[in-house]
Amino acid sequence: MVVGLEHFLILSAILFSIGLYGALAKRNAVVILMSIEIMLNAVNISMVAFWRYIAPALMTGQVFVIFIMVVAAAEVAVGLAIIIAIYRSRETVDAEQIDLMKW
Amino acid sequence: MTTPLSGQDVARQIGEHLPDAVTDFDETAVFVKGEALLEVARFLKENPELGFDYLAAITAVDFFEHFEVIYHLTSIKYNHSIVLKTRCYTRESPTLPSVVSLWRGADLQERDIYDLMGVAFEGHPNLKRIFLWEGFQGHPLRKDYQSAT
Amino acid sequence: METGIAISFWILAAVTIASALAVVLFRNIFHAALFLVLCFFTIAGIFVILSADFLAAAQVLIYVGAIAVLIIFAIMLTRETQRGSPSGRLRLPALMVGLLFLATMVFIVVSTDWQVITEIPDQPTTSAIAQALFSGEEGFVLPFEIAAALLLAAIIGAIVLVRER
Amino acid sequence: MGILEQFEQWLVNYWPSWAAYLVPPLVAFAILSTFILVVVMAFIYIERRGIGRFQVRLGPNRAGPFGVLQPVADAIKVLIKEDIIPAKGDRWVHWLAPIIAFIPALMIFAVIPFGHGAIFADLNIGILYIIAISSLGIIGVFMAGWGSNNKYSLVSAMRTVAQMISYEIPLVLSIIGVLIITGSLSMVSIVEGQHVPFLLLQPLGFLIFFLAAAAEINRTPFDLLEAESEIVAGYHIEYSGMKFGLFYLGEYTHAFAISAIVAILFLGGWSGPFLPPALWFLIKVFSVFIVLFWLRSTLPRLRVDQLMGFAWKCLFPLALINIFITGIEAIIWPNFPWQLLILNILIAALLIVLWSGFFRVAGERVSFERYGRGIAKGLALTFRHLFRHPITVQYPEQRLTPSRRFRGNLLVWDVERCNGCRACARMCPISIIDIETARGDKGLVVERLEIDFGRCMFCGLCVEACPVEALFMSRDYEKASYRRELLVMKKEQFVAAEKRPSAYAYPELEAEMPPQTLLAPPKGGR
Amino acid sequence: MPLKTEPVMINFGPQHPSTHGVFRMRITFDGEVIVDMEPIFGYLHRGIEKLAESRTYTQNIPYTDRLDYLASMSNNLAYVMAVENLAGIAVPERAEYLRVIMAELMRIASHLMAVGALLNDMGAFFTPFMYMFREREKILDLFEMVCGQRLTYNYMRIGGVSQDIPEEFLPALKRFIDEMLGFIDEYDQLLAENEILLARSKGVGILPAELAINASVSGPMLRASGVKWDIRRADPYSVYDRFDFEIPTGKMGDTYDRYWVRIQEMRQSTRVVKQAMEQLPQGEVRAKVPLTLRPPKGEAYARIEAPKGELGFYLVSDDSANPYRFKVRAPSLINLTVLRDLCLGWKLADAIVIFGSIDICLGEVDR
Repeated sequence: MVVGLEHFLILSAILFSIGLYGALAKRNAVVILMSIEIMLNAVNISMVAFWRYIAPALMTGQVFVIFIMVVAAAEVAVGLAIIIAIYRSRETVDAEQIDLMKW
Repeated sequence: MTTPLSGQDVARQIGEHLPDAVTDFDETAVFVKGEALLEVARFLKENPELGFDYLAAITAVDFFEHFEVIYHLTSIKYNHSIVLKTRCYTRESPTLPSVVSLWRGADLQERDIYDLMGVAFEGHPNLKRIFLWEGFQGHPLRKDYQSAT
Repeated sequence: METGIAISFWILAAVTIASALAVVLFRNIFHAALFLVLCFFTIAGIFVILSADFLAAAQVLIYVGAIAVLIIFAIMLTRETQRGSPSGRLRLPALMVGLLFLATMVFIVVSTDWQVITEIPDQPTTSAIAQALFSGEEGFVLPFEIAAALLLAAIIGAIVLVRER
Repeated sequence: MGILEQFEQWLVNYWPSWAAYLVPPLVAFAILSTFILVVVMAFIYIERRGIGRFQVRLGPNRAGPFGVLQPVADAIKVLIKEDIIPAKGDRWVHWLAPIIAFIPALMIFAVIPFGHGAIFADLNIGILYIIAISSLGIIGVFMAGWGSNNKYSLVSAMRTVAQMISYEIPLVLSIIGVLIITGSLSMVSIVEGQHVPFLLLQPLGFLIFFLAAAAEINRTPFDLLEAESEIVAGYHIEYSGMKFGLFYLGEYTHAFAISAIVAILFLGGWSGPFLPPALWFLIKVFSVFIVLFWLRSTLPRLRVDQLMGFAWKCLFPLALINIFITGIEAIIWPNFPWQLLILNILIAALLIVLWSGFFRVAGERVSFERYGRGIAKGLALTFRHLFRHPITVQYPEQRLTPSRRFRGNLLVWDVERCNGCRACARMCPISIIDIETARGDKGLVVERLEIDFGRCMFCGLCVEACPVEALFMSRDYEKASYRRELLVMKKEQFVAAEKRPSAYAYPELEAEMPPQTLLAPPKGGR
Repeated sequence: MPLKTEPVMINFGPQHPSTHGVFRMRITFDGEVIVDMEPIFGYLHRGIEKLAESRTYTQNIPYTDRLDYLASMSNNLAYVMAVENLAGIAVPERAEYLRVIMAELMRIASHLMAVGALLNDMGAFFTPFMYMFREREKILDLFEMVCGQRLTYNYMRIGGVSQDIPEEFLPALKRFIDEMLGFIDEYDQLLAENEILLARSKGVGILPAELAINASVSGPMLRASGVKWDIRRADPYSVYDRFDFEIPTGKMGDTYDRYWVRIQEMRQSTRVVKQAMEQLPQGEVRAKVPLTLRPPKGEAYARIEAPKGELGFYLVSDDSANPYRFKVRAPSLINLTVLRDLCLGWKLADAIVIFGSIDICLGEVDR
């Protein structure tokens, strides 16, 4: 059973949907962030799969993965900062209770 | 040489400021009434020529009919020393004014005397037992102390 | 050689999906975070199968080394572990959206025929990536500088947000 | 063509292809891990003996010849000890933490070249792989701190993680300086690219890497982790038995890994004139480790905030400047001639002097601006102590003769001279001598004599009080027993006991006593 | 919005690697900074003052060894001088010189122990501790040669010393004194300019001079704060007025000064011992004093400069063979009054170092 491009794409689709479910269903903000990380990683897998099977000569696939990693790191840093700031003033990280822009 | 001041002329100097404070004196010590202890101590500390800024030791001795509390004072500036004594005659709960406000060094020493000898010092920031545990009955260094055994 | 890669792919895929599910479904957040670390690690394994070695090392370094530690620090600072991570009223609709998305993606992947190139690119990718990133005309120099600026903004933003006044 | 590939070619024509593909790495892994464990055992042994020598004492020499089996004895002890899991702690996290703390230290060795072809997997991203794996240890520390459900261990886990993260950045940046010169990430090419050891070409890079690596593996002066004077034993307080063994082994394996990396990056790996390459590599690794524990035996510990300040305010900017300078040098002299080392050392010295001006402690500038001369003098002193004769006394085999007036823990009683006057019983501060006398023919005769040596404090007052010189202190000091009543000596035991009186309070006895062995005998004396 | 952290209270229990004996501190932290600190005593209270009241004056001498068990000779010296004041006994010249030699050797040994333990708390992995213990062993050898024991000497008697020194004592002492200055220079080379030691101790736990005097602190702590007060110079007892030695004083009164003062005092003590050795007269070493002495009714207070500070004995006698009241003025206990002021605002690591620099001995604190 040779491993082809479809296997990797289906794997990344499954991971993306798990992340999507987590992001939408969970109330704890930190878990939402974790799920977003899984979605980004799913995209990474598909990018590298495309580079490996479709265009090994052109390195654009890998370069895009590096940029996704940069964005993911920046997003986690700022996201966690916001969560901690909210936690400090509202004593909760429950997504449903944080629903006002100004309090 | 730390010259011990003679009890007599220190008693005379105290007598000028606080007439009825001094009860007795001998060649090295001055006996003072319990109530006037704080004013005498303040006088001895703040007076420019005496300047007793260093409290060397506080001791309590149980003479059955009275407790004697002895303060050894030294002046680091003039390098002379004096012994200040007070007596309290009540036996159940003898109390003396605390000198912690003048010399911080008296803090633990007064707690030590309260714990082992039973002489209370009112005005002391946290007068608690220092060596024995809170629930201990009696004061062991008293001559009439009967240990539990 | 081929079957070796196939076996390791199936193992890694199974572990990745299991740990991703664990991250989503576990109530104890600290365990969820640890499974997230396992998930990142296995994804690095998948990159190795796709013979993108530089990316695998970068993935371990950036995700496991930094982002996972950051998330664990956040968990420690918010001390929400008693109530864990309950799932809100949107449980069912979220599940529906997830499955719908999965179905369409699988259909698309299976139906299109990809012009696949089968031979394995085995020369090291580090120099190739560097070439692609920094070479003159068609390189990604400008996006690289913008990414640097983005990171700087993110760091300063995070510090300002969390600094104790 | 590494040894592994040759082994695979040879194996293919015997076994099926998938076996030939899988077996060599497993065999190599087995050999590698046993080799590592043996070297780690050697490291533990060398450290304990070495620190002993620095402190003018012998160090362990009981287990096996010269104490060589001491690490083995430690391992067995740790294996036997009971494994305690804290009750309310997080069982799985607690159980998993030592494994995650130990595995990365072992995985680093996959890319370390011990000789020409002797490398487990010659990845072309060698050094990047090492940095990625070494950042895994942080997760293990976190899990240990969290899983033990103990206030001290949580505080120390957070401190250690903060320290490891803030020292990882200067670690990585100082490696970039080396990479600019070699141009490739693979370890083998780094070693081959070192015609001049990078220690000389990159002095600042070496210093930063060495200090950051020392902090990464929690060695003094950054050993915040087991700051026993502060937070007792750091995050592995709640660990005992094999789990603590794993942590202990992990610490030394990480130290071995770091010394190996320093040897490869800065001292030229296996290249060396006459000796075989693998031997050169081991010599360099052991010398780096000796410097590591030489530091440990001399320097006190930095406080938490000073530690962080040192990383961010001193190592990080210096690493950036180092990369900047190496970059310029790469443009001007692309092939890095060896004369460059003079320039680099000058720049490094200048930078350290300028940068240490930043350090201000409590309003008074710490004398860093004398560029660490104090630390150097301290190190020189401990080095000189290596050549001094250790003063350890091997007790049971080697016995010191006590002083002539030694007050040993026994009394010598002379029945004839004693006239039963009970002066000694009255003089004893804790009255442990009880004597019963009866009227004998010429005066009192002692019927019963009991001295309780369990309570005696050997003050010697009874010996001084005896008017007829019947009581002596003894010169032996090994009287002990497991039951208190055996310590009470009766009259018959005194009579039967072998008399070895000491000359305490009897100066005339001193003549025939052996002289006391002194730690520093007088000049010309014994 | 401040970060809400409630203060954490940690028990620096009686059983802890760096509390020099059974001493307990209840420290309250806010984050890493100390907010409140309360010392708890009494774990080593044996009631020596009560025991002494039912023993004769000579029988109390072994008990004074157990007060500050790291400086037993100084305890003996202080107690014996108090009894001599009480009973008016003259001590022969040779005994006075021997007492000075023993007291100064004891000061060196106690300071070696103090500085070694302080460095150990700072994290230097036992190396300075081992070097200083090597010198301390030599001093203990000398003491064993003279009085037969290494820790509880019971060497001094009322009216002199228990025995004269053996003839091989002086050459061994001479060798030790000549080497000691070399060893102290070695400690300076190892520690005095060590940047990490400076970073950990300069400016940490500053004790201002007037607070030191007000809190009746004594010994190296007082002199480190710049107060030139040493009883050997201010109120010379026994034959101290015949030797010349300086009194080292610090400038800022921080942990580094306390460390520096102790090192300098070791140098001065070696000078005193050298001079005492040269001027050692011949003669008998003990005045004729009955073993069960009955001093006249009265009271006496004698104080000496013990290694830890001003050690005083206050004795009241009532014509019987046992002291009526036996009070010890323990320098370690009184030096602890300022521990709280020194530690507030610093971190846990500093509190350990400050506590180490105060150098207390629990036997003397809890009596």
